[in-house]
Amino acid sequence: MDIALVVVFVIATFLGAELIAKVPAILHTPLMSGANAISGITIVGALIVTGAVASPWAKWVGFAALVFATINVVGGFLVTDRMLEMFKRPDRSEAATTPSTNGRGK
Amino acid sequence: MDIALVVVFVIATFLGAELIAKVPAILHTPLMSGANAISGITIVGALIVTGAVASPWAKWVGFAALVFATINVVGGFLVTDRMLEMFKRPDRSEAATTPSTNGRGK
Amino acid sequence: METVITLAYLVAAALFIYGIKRLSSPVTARGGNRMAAVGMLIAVVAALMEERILNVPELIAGLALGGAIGAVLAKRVPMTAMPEMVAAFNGFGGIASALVASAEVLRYYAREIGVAAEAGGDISAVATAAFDRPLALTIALSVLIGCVTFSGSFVAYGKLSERLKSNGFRGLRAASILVGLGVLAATVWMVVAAPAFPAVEGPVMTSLVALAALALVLGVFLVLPIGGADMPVVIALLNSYSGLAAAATGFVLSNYALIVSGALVGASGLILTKIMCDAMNRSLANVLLGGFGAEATGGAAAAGGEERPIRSTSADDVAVLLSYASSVIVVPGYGLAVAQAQHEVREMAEILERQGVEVRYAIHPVAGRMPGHMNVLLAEANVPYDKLVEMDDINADFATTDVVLVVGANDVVNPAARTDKTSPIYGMPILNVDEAGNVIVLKRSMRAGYAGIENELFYNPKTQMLFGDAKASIKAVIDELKALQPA
Amino acid sequence: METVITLAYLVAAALFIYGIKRLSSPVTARGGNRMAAVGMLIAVVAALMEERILNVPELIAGLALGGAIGAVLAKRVPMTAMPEMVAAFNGFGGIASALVASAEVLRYYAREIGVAAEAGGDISAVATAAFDRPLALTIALSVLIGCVTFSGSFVAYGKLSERLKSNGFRGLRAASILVGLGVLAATVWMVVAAPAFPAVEGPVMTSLVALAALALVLGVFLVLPIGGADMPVVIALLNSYSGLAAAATGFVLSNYALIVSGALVGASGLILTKIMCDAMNRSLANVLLGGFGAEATGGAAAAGGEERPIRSTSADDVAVLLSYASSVIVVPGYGLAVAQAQHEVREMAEILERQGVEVRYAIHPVAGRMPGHMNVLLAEANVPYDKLVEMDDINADFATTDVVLVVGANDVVNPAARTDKTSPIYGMPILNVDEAGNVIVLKRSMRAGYAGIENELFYNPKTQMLFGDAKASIKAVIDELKALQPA
Ligand SMILES: NC(=O)c1ccc[n+]([C@@H]2O[C@H](COP(=O)([O-])OP(=O)(O)OC[C@H]3O[C@@H](n4cnc5c(N)ncnc54)[C@H](OP(=O)(O)O)[C@@H]3O)[C@@H](O)[C@H]2O)c1
Ligand SMILES: NC(=O)c1ccc[n+]([C@@H]2O[C@H](COP(=O)([O-])OP(=O)(O)OC[C@H]3O[C@@H](n4cnc5c(N)ncnc54)[C@H](OP(=O)(O)O)[C@@H]3O)[C@@H](O)[C@H]2O)c1
Repeated sequence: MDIALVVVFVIATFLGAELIAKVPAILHTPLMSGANAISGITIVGALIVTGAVASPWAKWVGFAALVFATINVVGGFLVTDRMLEMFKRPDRSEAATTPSTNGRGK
Repeated sequence: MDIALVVVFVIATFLGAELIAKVPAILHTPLMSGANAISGITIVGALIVTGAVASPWAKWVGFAALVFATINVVGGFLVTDRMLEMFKRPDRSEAATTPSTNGRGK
Repeated sequence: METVITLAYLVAAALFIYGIKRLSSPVTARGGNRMAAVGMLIAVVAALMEERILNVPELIAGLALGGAIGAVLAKRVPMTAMPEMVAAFNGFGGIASALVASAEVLRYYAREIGVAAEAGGDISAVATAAFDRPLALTIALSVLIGCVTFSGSFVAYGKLSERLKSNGFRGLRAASILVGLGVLAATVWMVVAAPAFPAVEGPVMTSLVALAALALVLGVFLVLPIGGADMPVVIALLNSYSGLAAAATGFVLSNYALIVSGALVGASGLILTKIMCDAMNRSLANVLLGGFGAEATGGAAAAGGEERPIRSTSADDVAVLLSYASSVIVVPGYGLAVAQAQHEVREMAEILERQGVEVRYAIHPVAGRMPGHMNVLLAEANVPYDKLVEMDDINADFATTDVVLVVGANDVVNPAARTDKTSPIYGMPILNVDEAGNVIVLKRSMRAGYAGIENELFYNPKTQMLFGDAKASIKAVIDELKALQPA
Repeated sequence: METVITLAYLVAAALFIYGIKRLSSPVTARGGNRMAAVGMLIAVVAALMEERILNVPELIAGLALGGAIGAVLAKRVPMTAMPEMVAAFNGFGGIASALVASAEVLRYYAREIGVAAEAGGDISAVATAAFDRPLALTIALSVLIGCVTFSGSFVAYGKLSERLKSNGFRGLRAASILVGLGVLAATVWMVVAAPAFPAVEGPVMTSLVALAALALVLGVFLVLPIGGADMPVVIALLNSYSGLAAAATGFVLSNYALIVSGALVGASGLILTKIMCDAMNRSLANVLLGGFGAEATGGAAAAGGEERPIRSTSADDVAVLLSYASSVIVVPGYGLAVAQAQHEVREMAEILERQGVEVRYAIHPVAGRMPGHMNVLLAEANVPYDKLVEMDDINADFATTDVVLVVGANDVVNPAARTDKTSPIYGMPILNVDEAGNVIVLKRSMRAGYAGIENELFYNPKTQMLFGDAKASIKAVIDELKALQPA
């Protein structure tokens, strides 16, 4: 095992710890969900193992890993996006286009 | 040149950029000075080169590097410490130990 | 080529870094998520170029199958079930890491018994290295963390979706310790047996299977005693674990993408866990060792024994009270999500507003079962964003408010948090609804909320209870309001 | 062993990381600096274990000599000269990186011509690798950045210590571009010639020397046109460069300590530069392309041509005004540092306070010549910390203040920043001293401050000028105050 990997791991850990400091409560869940999708990076490992292996056993184990990891990645990003879509401020943009006398002035 | 070095460099750069966000103005100079002392890490390079080299030319170039880097490191940390010593709150600690009637009550 | 691939991984990592950063600010959050998704795409493409690919159909099938399942699940899940969905996804990620590490073991084994040679040769550069002890240790770690994440996440899923009600059994703690020791033993066994593998394959294979099985049990045991209300924190923690599992797998494969991204998620997940604990005024240790969600229910049941006077009210009385008010604050809670009454609440508010009543919503940071739960629900019902006011900003206004409508909230308006030092929620900041002129509480019964404790507010003389499902109750109030209006 | 050393470097890097973090918060700053120093010690010890050491006496001599010089310089430098001291240290760091990279080249060369073999063999693992183009490029970068840092830092040193007054010459910009092209050419030359080295040593050696020389000139040319007032920003930027130089040297030596620490300083230094620019309301580009410090002086001289009425006052008048005031705000500026009048100011304040006058100090973020300059000076004179009030907190109080004493400040109280859109300092937040009842300005003449512009405040009917060296003026005021006191 290469020591370079350890160096990278340690520095990346420090970076991860610095990355988020103050998060408003409403973003806790989307942030968790987005980070969860990123942890699906193991899809890369699954691809490498499944793609390069000749043994049938290893291949099928890798295949299972690939399916699970892809669920995590695809589902994770989509569900995060759906959550965040909810936080859009629909009124703001509408208010800018629709005149505000609507249903009041007349 | 190993690609691992590039990975480490990039991640450490991201980390460095995250590390400081809000710094009160009075700490700009000490922070700069402390970071400057850290950039004297090139002392490690100077030690390796000077210590391991047999050629007299390279040795003396390395020696010069070692002297300069050591000035940077030792001077840098000391001057930073002196700056920060100025920011001590001498009153607070004294106020806690000396009774506050001093020179007033009598 | 290797250089190009590693640089692509670096680009992906940079996108993850920016993605996570942006996800922590409301304005940029959505872009951040998409940035991270692009990063993932780049990483996948880079991975596909890593080695000569033998099994193209399998790869396509795996990506398609996983992608389809993930997309369908993500699209179908109702808003209120999102936290458990995240838990499930997280579990999948964990098990994937464990499976990749296991596949590596099988790959070494296959090479030894000659399958590889027949089938055209195993071309992995990694697999040609010796199966030494450090490698065995990283594989063990990857399997361990991955399996704990998997089973733990699914217990969390079960609890959040209320399919799993158990909080464990007597002696669970002792059992957990035993299983933990077993995990340790299996790991040591595998590491010790590593150098002989794959020539002598028995010990490594057996210990691997044992380790996986024990780790799965451990995950269940660790999460089982934790109360359902604490599940969001648990999921955040398990998410940090699944990052670590990915990083461990990265060490197995010597892959920078996995190590960097895994470490990022591992560390930032831990920070997020801490932030979430702070928002609930709990310590992480307190959460993990089985918090109030699990234990305090007994106390509430006991307290429920005595009969105390409460004021019960009806929909038409509430309608009259509301239409004569000049300012109304709605306090939504978990019950709003259960009843799915958000659309009715919005309709009621609109009717009141047309009559000149000011209606706002007080959002407690931990109302509901996930942070932002109330925001999500009310946004879904198109409640204008600027009507939602955070706790700190609205708490001063209750004293000048005529009517507070508590819709399925309980713990977040419990004055015991302010006054009762023995209460498990003592010290948690709450919404000071009892300062308002009138408090109307919509819930189905006198049962406790998630913390499982009595709520003095319900016995406050200012408080009137409107019993029944929140959706039905609000509908009734709307009907009465309409009836009151001049035709 | 290599693993242990790399882990030691990692520990050092972790200490640097925490050190930098702590340095950015007042309470922890001092500990942070010491933490980083401990990290450096660990890194040095690890470096000493890296390879079998041939030249023990040289190492001891180098460390002792450098350490002694550094310690003496750091201890001897007066408070007010600290910014230029930092500039000088930074220059030394830069040249050290360049020298290390150059020594690597000589090492390859020596090996070829057989010196190494005679002297017992060159044992560096690095030097046994081929001298290929990527290596040549990193060496060139290291030399380039290191030399620019060195000469640039010493120009900054000269400007700050006021030994260097020149702001360049006609055609400097064109000359810089030419030198820049020369640097590029030398780099390309060296990279192209690399594979033949050390067998054919001429081109690499020549290009290396040319590169170093040109880079030294470039550093001078880049910093020369920048005004003295902008030097702190320039030093912060050059500090970032010296981090990059160290990182480049790290690539040359394949050393993680240098790469990680260099990258940390390179990136955080850049952020700090930006923060400092923001505090001065300037953009970095504006600073680097020669800011107002250099150019605007002409305008001031022109404006100084006309005669306008000012009110001049005397120490005894000021003493009377002060003793009848109920609140006084002292606004210190660069002139306080020049006059070294901080002790006198503190003494005056104490006398006034004993008479019941409230005395506070208004600290502008860029008063003086380095951030925190005023804090350092006043702290040195034992002015209580809580008497120093930051601009944003005190600006509202001027309107209710009787007397403002401007001690050697100019630009930071110039109302042109608020009103005159054509002024080079327009938009910079200033201390609103003109809202106070009386303003007394202590300076030696009507000369402009660092921005080189006229100050309308001095012509304000509320303003009285007390001309003379600030130290002498305040001493005189103290004498008058004592004379006024009942014996
Ligand atoms: N938001 C988060 O991130 C998060 C995370 C972890 C833990 N928690 C915890 O969850 C709790 C949240 O507090 P909360 O006040 O929102 O909820 P709560 O204290 O759990 O109370 C919810 C109330 O809603 C009522 N209810 C349920 N279904 C209903 C329906 N269909 N119609 C009307 N009422 C209904 C229930 O009473 P009946 O059964 O009588 O109807 C219950 O008392 C806190 O203890 C918090 O610490 C939150
Ligand atoms: N603090 C920082 O970090 C920093 C960094 C970069 C640039 N700057 C710039 O530096 C300037 C700082 O503003 P400032 O108001 O503090 O200083 P200033 O504008 O430079 O004015 C200082 C004044 O002090 C007077 N003075 C000099 N020696 C004196 C003595 N012995 N006794 C009495 N008066 C004396 C000078 O007038 P006479 O010659 O008439 O006496 C001069 O007008 C700003 O333009 C700022 O942007 C600051």
